[in-house]
Amino acid sequence: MAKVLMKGNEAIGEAAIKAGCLNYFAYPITPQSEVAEYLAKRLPDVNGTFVQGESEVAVGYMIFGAAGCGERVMTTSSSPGISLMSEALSYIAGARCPAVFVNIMRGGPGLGGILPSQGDYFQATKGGGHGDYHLLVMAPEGVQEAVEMTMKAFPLAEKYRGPVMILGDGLIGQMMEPVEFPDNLYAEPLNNDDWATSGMDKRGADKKNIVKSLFLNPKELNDNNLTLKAQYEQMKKEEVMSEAYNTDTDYKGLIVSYGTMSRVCRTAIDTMKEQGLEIGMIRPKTLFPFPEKEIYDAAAKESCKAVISIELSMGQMVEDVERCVRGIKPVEWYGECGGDIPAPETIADVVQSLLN
Amino acid sequence: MGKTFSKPRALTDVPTHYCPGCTHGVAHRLVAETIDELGIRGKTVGIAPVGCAVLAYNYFDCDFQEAAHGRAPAMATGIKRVRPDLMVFTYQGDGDLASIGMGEIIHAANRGEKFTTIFINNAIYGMTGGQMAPTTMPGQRASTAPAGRDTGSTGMPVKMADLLSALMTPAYVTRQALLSPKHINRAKKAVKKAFEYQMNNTCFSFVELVSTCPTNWGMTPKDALKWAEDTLIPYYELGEFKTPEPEEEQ
Amino acid sequence: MQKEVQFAGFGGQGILLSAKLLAYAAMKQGYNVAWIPSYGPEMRGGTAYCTVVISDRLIGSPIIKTPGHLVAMNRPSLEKFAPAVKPGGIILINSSLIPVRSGRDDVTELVFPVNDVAIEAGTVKSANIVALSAFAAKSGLVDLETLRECIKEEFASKSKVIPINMDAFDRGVKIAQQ
Amino acid sequence: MAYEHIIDGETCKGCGLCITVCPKSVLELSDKVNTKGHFPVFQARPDDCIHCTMCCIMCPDVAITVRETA
Repeated sequence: MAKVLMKGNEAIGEAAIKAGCLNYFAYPITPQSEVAEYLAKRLPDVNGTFVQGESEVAVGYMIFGAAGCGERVMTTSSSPGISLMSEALSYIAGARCPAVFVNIMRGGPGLGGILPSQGDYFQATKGGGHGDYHLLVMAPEGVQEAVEMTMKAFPLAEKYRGPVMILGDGLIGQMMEPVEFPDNLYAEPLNNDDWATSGMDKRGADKKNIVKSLFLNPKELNDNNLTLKAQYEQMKKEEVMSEAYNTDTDYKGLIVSYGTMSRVCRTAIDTMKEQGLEIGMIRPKTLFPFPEKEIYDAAAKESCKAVISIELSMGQMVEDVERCVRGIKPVEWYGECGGDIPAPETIADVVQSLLN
Repeated sequence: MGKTFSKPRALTDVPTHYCPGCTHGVAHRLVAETIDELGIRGKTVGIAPVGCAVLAYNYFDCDFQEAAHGRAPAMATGIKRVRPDLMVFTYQGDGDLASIGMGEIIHAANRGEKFTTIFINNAIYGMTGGQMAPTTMPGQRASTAPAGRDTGSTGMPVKMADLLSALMTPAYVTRQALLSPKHINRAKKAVKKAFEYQMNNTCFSFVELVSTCPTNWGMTPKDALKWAEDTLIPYYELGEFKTPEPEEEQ
Repeated sequence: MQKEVQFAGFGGQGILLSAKLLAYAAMKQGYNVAWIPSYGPEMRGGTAYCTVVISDRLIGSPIIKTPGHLVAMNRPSLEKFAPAVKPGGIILINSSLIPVRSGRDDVTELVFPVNDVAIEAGTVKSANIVALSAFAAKSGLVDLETLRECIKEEFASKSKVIPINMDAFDRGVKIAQQ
Repeated sequence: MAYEHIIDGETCKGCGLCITVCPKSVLELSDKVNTKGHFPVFQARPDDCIHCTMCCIMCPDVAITVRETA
């Protein structure tokens, strides 16, 4: 397929369709409203469903209801909207339904601002809603990767019967880049006759299915949580994605950075290289599961004096980086979160001063 | 045959956890009988609320989802929009529907979502232990209104059927009661009508059922019927507030 | 090779579109491109800024503090962005609306009344195309024929405006080549 | 036609609503407790039953069945 020039938000919408998701529920919020605008126009062409919910709270449950029927379904929002959907996310995780949530992050807390941010790292990877659950979180660095991750998200959600989140920032949503929609990322939906409320007639069954997150019996609840736990462990074995940059050198420092921020770091690394300073980078593509081993191994390299987590937040991912580095090297942090993405020169200065 | 009476197929044999004399069981039966009579058990998805009917999925023998407090209409929207061939109903109480879920019900109704809502109005929060509901009567005691509901600070009870019938979109809005065999027979007709409208692809249908809560009202089941008849019915007027027919005839 | 072009003006001038067309043409020529709008609160105030990055390598930072070139369609844009342009770059100044110059002596200024030229072509709405084609001709960043095809594609659904835009395009090119 | 009137003493919670609506005063609460701890209703005067099903309609626990026997 030929490359097309698309905005991240629109590309995510098209990627969902290409992934076989024809059901979309959303509530407008900057900087991701273009997804809804795009799909409102595009879904009727493919006999799809779009409902603009009355709130993100309601949208969360529209997703839950549709997912409970075993249909592919997606919503997109931005930080404050995801907070409102977090209630449903917890229920969906508890009820074990596959669904895809896209968060095109803006600044916070509160209304914050509408510019790019990575301030929802904790919310995405550590919970957000209540209870013992995780989302499988993928963080694209650009429009092409946003497309690929969106397409992968549906089969992953079905494999683990749980919510998957694409965590981008405002720039990923607003930027246009050339994209291709790879055919090989489409996967047929898994059979869900054993759990989805698809109607007994459709399944040719006489046994009802119940989609619920309520387990009043302590043992049943514990078992449900053990099932979830086992799945998160499986994700850690099978779904970790990361990318190494300039790590075949004797790098003096190791950057850990993701999404838009990692691109700025890449340019900074190129600049520093020209000036004779080698810096490596590990870019987590999945934030949960986190590339623990990759970061540890890269930090362990003898030439590496320090690890620096660079984020568009006030130090969230750095806690995971510290955990992975296990004290073998000092872990530093740099970040900005007002919405102004630091320039490569700023990053180069910061890295150089932290290493001296 | 007219007098033969037994448990409908769409109810399981699981004994309900409802208190003695609670009319939830009656409402369950009416819905289950309707499902049987329309032959739709294999394509029905019910949605349980948070409230006393939270375990409704154990009592109905059809597919069920369980929503968060108040969110059932949003969930039903999700189901019905992606699977218009399914018959979808929400079963909600007054704390769930008229308080925390007011936004969801109003908007689902106003979008004309093609599902049916069964709304149990017993003027109190049952499951959490008798707290004041938006439907609690003036002066009625509740655990969070120990001196009785003070309308000066909490407003007047919300009349959901009246409120929803003020919307232009919904097709069928009715309020019935479960306080006597006569009421119940009428309520049955209303429930069946609501499901039939849904079957015919007519938009949103809403059946409010005035019910009792003997336990939290602190009354015997018999007295509860009497109190509801004397106190609730004059305020929560019974009848059909909105039907699709007049428009269809035009 | 990496080149960055900042397009700036006020809402309604077609800033985002001309930036997109440049990115599109560059993409068709096989370059990596990124079109980065400014969507911050200032956008609500009626201004529109957009950066296009064109590179033969993978594009790293989409954050461009010092663009290679600037297309300034109104005065606040010129004043805001002219100081940041890299030495040796081109600054296009729409003199129909901007009575001043960049004050830079290390850049190439391309100064002409973009709006007036567009009006000559038939409508002031085509000012963005005039500016785009003039900038493209002056900078040589993209092939002019490819760019022309991109414009035709963009307006494919409103084919009656294509001739005006083609005329606008030619006028812009001609001025740049003078 | 003959009808059989069966009360499931285990499902019955002894709320007594059926007694309230029975036009012939057929039903009474038993003094024998069931396994759930309720005193279920029983047909004290079965011969008076006219099989009107009022009790069935009112019963919240669907504990009463009326069946045609002939």
